[in-house]
Amino acid sequence: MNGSTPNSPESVRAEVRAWLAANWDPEADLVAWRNKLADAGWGMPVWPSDWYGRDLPQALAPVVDEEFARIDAVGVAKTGIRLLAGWTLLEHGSDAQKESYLRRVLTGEDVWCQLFSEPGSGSDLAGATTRADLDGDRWIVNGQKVWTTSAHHADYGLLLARTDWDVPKHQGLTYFVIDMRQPGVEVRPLRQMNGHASFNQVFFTDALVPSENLVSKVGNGWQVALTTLMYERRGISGSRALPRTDPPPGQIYAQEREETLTALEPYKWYPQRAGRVDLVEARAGNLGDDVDPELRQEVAKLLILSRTAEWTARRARAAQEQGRPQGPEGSLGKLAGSEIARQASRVHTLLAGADAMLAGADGPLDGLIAEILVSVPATSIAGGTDEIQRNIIAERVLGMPKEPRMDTGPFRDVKRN
Amino acid sequence: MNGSTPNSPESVRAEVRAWLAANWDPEADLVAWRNKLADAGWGMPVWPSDWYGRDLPQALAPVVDEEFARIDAVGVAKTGIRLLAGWTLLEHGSDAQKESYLRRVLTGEDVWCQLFSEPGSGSDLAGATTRADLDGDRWIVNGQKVWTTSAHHADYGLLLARTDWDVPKHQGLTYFVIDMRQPGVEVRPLRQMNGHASFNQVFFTDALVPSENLVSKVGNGWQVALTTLMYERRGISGSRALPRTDPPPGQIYAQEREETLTALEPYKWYPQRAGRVDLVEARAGNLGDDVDPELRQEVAKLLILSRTAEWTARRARAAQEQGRPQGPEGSLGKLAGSEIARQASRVHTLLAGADAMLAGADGPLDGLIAEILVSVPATSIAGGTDEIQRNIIAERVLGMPKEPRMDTGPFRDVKRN
Amino acid sequence: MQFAFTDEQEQLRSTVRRFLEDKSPPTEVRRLMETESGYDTEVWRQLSDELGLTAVHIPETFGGQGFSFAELAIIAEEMGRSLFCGPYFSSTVLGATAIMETASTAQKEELLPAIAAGERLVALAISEASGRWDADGITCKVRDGKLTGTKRFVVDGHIANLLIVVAREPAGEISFHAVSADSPGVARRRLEVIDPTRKLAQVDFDDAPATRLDADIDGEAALSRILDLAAVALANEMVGGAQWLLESAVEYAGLRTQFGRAIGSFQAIKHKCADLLLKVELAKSAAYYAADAAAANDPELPVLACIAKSAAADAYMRAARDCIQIHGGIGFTWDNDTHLWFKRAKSSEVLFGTPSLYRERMMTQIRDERVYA
Amino acid sequence: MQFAFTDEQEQLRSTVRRFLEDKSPPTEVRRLMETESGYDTEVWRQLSDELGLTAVHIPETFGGQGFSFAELAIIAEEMGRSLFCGPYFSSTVLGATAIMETASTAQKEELLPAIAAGERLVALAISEASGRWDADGITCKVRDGKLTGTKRFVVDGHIANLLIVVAREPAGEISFHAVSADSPGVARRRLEVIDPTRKLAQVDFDDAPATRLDADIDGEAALSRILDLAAVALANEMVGGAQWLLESAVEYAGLRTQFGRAIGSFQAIKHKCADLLLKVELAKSAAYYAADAAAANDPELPVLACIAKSAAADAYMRAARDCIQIHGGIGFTWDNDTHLWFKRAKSSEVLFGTPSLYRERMMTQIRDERVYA
Repeated sequence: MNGSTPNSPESVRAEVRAWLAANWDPEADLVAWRNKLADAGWGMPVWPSDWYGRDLPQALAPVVDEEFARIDAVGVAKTGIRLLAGWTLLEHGSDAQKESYLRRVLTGEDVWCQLFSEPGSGSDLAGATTRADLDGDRWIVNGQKVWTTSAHHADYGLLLARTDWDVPKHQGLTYFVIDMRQPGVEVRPLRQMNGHASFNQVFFTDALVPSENLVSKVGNGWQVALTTLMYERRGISGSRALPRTDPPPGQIYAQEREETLTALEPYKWYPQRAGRVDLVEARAGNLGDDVDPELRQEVAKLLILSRTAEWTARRARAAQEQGRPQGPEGSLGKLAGSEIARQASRVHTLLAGADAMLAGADGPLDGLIAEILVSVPATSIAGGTDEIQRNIIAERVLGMPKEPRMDTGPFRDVKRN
Repeated sequence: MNGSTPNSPESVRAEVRAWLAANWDPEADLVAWRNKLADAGWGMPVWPSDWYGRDLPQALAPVVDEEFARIDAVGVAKTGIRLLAGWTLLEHGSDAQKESYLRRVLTGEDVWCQLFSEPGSGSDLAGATTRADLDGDRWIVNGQKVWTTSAHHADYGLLLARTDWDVPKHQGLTYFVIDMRQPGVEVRPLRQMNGHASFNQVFFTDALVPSENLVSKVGNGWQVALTTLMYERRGISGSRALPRTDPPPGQIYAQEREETLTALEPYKWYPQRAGRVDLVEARAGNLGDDVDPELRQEVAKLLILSRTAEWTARRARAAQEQGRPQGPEGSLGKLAGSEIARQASRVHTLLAGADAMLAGADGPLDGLIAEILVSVPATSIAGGTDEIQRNIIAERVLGMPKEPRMDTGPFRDVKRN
Repeated sequence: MQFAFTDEQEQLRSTVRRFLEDKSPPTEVRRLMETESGYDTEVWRQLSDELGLTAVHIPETFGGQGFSFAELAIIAEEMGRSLFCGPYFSSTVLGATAIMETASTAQKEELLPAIAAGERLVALAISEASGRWDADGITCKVRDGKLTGTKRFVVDGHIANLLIVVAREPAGEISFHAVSADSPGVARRRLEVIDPTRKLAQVDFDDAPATRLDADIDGEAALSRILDLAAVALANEMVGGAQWLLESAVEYAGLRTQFGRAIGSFQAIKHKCADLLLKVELAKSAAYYAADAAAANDPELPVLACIAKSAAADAYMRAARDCIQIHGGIGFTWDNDTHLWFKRAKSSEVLFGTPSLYRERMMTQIRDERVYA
Repeated sequence: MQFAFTDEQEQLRSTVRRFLEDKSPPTEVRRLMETESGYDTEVWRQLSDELGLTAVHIPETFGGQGFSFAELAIIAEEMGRSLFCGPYFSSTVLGATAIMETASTAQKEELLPAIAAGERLVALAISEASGRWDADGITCKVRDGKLTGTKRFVVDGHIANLLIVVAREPAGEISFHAVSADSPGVARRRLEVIDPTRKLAQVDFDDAPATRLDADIDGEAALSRILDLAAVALANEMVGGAQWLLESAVEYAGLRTQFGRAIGSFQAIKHKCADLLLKVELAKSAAYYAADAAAANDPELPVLACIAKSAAADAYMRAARDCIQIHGGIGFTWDNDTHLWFKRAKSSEVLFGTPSLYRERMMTQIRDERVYA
């Protein structure tokens, strides 16, 4: 039946509704249910019908989502970066790799992590120096990765490593799936200035990758990584999904909630990092003239920033939905987010006054304000610094000329840390 | 007697005082008096005794200034860029050039202009493309200069022109004194957005420079220009000197006043360009809560900027006077001035409210506020853009690494407008 | 709320842009800004007769086209982009809107058709010597159909045929009046302005005959709503101008070479443009959203108008400043076009109130909402 | 007014810097910030006994060295630079200064020598639950030598031997009191803070025995002057920290390579550092000038204190933000030292009042000057 249905919104809706009516069971086991979703293709309906999907066009995906949401049906696993792994392998992996990994990506049985950033290559991801050297039918990996989320409980990693030092840097990288549960892989938590440890450092000492785990081909790693990054920018990564509040009764909801809570544990501070404009919104109607003289203006500036950024994001989505070419609005969200976080931090400071010195149980909102104040600096760095974003916006959106490059020769000769 | 006196402050003071007592006459003719100053060396006492000076060390110059000021004695001509010409020729000119020009620089009989900037080379002065080609014993000049002050009544110009296109750009420039009163030189006023025309464009069409007017040697023009620019940065250029208010009676004061007024005519808007913080100071004690809600904070920010910039300049001078190495404070004045001008513009706008739309006789302060609002954008550009200042501060004061250069090859091959 | 323009709206935009690119290039702006009237009557005729732009948001029953405020905002944006010199903002945006908000049906029937046809020019007179735009600033007095007082900052007041004047009744309430510009007791004087592409006048009324616009409305509430609508239209005009400046800066940065490189390849310039794009896009979102709210009679309009006006004013001034800075010395010359937009930006920044006043007003309204909601 | 430090002052600075580089490197700061007391008693002894820093601005008649507030400010700047952990700011700067401003000669003779010797630690208790620092915020009551109320934000209040407490007399005026920390009726609790290198305490007084400091002064004026002096010392401390951050950012930008270049060669980084240098230098000028005014008993001190505190707070926060940003991800880690200074910057920004409150205060004082001058 896959692929044979005429794809109208109505027919898709009828079909998924009928299937859910026949199959959905809130008391099902989570993994068993997701295996069922994978078999039927309703978990990732836009994936190919050969690989757990239904070849559905992207435009019809919302219909399926709506039907799931309507009856609170649970979907495939979305936390962490597992769906980035799924999409990347779908596009670049061998059939054997798809066979090995995709199903358990969807069921959530395997945890994945992304091994791109290094201490010496942050903004400049393609400058990675973790090396993979071929030794018979396996690769031997040495080096260090950083900013790795979930590495401490990951089963597999998406590894970008250098396999050729004599070609320009983008050409000498290769992409692998690495088994994280082996002696050559050591994971250490990395503590941040706000006290949380959401990330890890990963050290490779003669870690092994069998040849069949090479994704795409030798030297093509940067192209594969770009696919992963593109899906990451599209927000496929589920690290910010929130656990359901008030889940309905049923075993599957309990299991899902536990999964989400575990996955989100390190990210509890992410909303604080963004500045928690909601807390300001809640007090905005209530600020008299007895407060800090700059406060009303600064609150107004924050609300204006935050609302106009939201409307700008909606303009981008609306244009996309209408099939119009995406305007510049889409690329601007991250930069706007940095400004919002900074301005929110400023406002929270003015609002708290002397209390801004206090943290934990003594601090305003039980330490939440303090956590905001020491977390916002991450917003303009994580996921690409503001400086990199401005380069991207200027060059790709405004079409401005690129800077002269100093790293186009053989990587061996490029100046690096 | 020149050079033979032991240089103590007391002896210098006694000497200049005695000389002035014997020679100063408020009814003297201005040029005659200045010729007397040149002969005695008291007009530029730090110049060599061979050339109208007295070999006085710089540290003792204030003593002479004080004695002149004490009795309101008139000094040598300082308006315009003539003293930049004087210093530059003193350091790099031939004896014949010094003989020809220096005396009339001091008497003010000749007007000079500086011909460095071009439409295609603003921030990048060394990228000049005005050409000088040797033809027997004379040079033929073709090209265009811009931002030339006083060109419309100048007798001579300090010209930077390209004489070699096959060497790197800094090496192919030569420095000339050019006679501005010749058919090949056309001067056109350049009107600014504020309506004033303080600058000129100068067009050269087969203009002629005799060989003896070459300063230093062929290809050494950039070095000579750096001398001129160094003195310009030190504030030797007198374009901002104000005419005496309430000059004492005496023919010489009347003559001097006329000279100053003529020289300053195009620069009447320069104080407005800087933001006129004085106008805000005068109202700062008088701003109640009935005004624009942001105004008091913005005024405070302006006054803080302006006062701390003034103190910073004084710190730099004090360090210099103590013979300590100059700290970073000295290089920061221009950048601070841009911020002050911008903030002042903001404050004037808030203060004026709807009246900020009005100009001329209808505008606040008889149009002065409007002139400020449309003049401040020049502050962050003229004399080196903020961007260039930040490069200089970062590289020379903070010692940060330079950008890779794209213009080091033969000038012929350098990309340019 | 709509977050995308309809195909019809996009088409309207294209039509207006083509017309203005043809009729209002910078050379024409420079020519007209030096004239006394400030506009070209033939272009005005085409704009009214052929394109029907003067009729756009006036209901069909009163000779208009019956489109919404959203279409008006699109036209304002395009006029801001091209710095169009003509009485569109004064007569169509301010004048017609004020009449639509305050006149009786009979009065609308009498006044609007000629305005919709572009034959009658109206100017709206609110602010006085105090420079305030709110009801508390109104001191002009009206009694027995006679109006006395002085209005300032009247956009195109020197060429309008009809003046809509906000005045205070003997009992203290605010009311709106139609005064023919050639009435006895009306004296008009063009003011010297910073932005010669938008003329302002002072109008003195000395017992001038005035007809009260007599829709059954609260005068203060009507003034407030008219100012909200004016702010929204101006915000859309401003983002059009800001966009022109951004494009101009980016284009110049790509062409201008210094140190052997296009200056747009230097991060100092590149990042300034990226930041500016962000500011302009956020301001556009605010302007569009507010225009849609105006069209939909959304009760949130007062807050949205404040957001739109302050965001647009800040973005426009930033764009003007950055565009001059990126042009360097050339950007400060009279012959370069940047200063025309700079002066419009500066003038628009304070028209109807400074950005900080609008932010303060926004905060007051948020409070009122909470208190009374 | 002096615009350059004397040779003696430069020598003092070198001595203090060398001492702190040796005794208070980041490793020590990290160790001490995790301790309950927050300081190293042996280093404190050396600082007091060998360098005499605890005595610097206390008059010789009271066991001090008799230097001026300018020297105190130099020490504060150096301590800010190294993020020195110890009760210097609380006891020497705040405590001793408060006693010098409010105690009788006999009381000074009794209290100051041990403070000058570093043997007695004093803490100054002003602010309460409201977080205000002015006289209007004082609600602690004193009657018949008994003090009741709660003080918050008491710097090092958990380790001080003596508390100087600002309280309100039955008749309503403000007065200063010495309360021994181990008196009955005194309960102290260390507060959880954002900046672990500067500990704060809450102190509850329940009929605690208090000795009024009885110099013949106006309590409110004294509080105002003490807060001015505190703000000036803190401003100097802050510019020391800002300078450290600037140097750290510049150094890292020169070492860190990305895209085949030191990141400091990119204009985005380079210009950020140049702007930061400007901000820090302006703030230094304000801090130095104000310290000199404090030393000289200049009547302009209240205005200068406002300028110094707000300029230093803004520069410090900017430096902290920029230093993290230039370090990138590494700058957000616990192991990188930047956050230690960031947290001090954030805490100092609001201690005694936010920058905007200080700017407002400055404007009020400028007005007062005009009105009464």
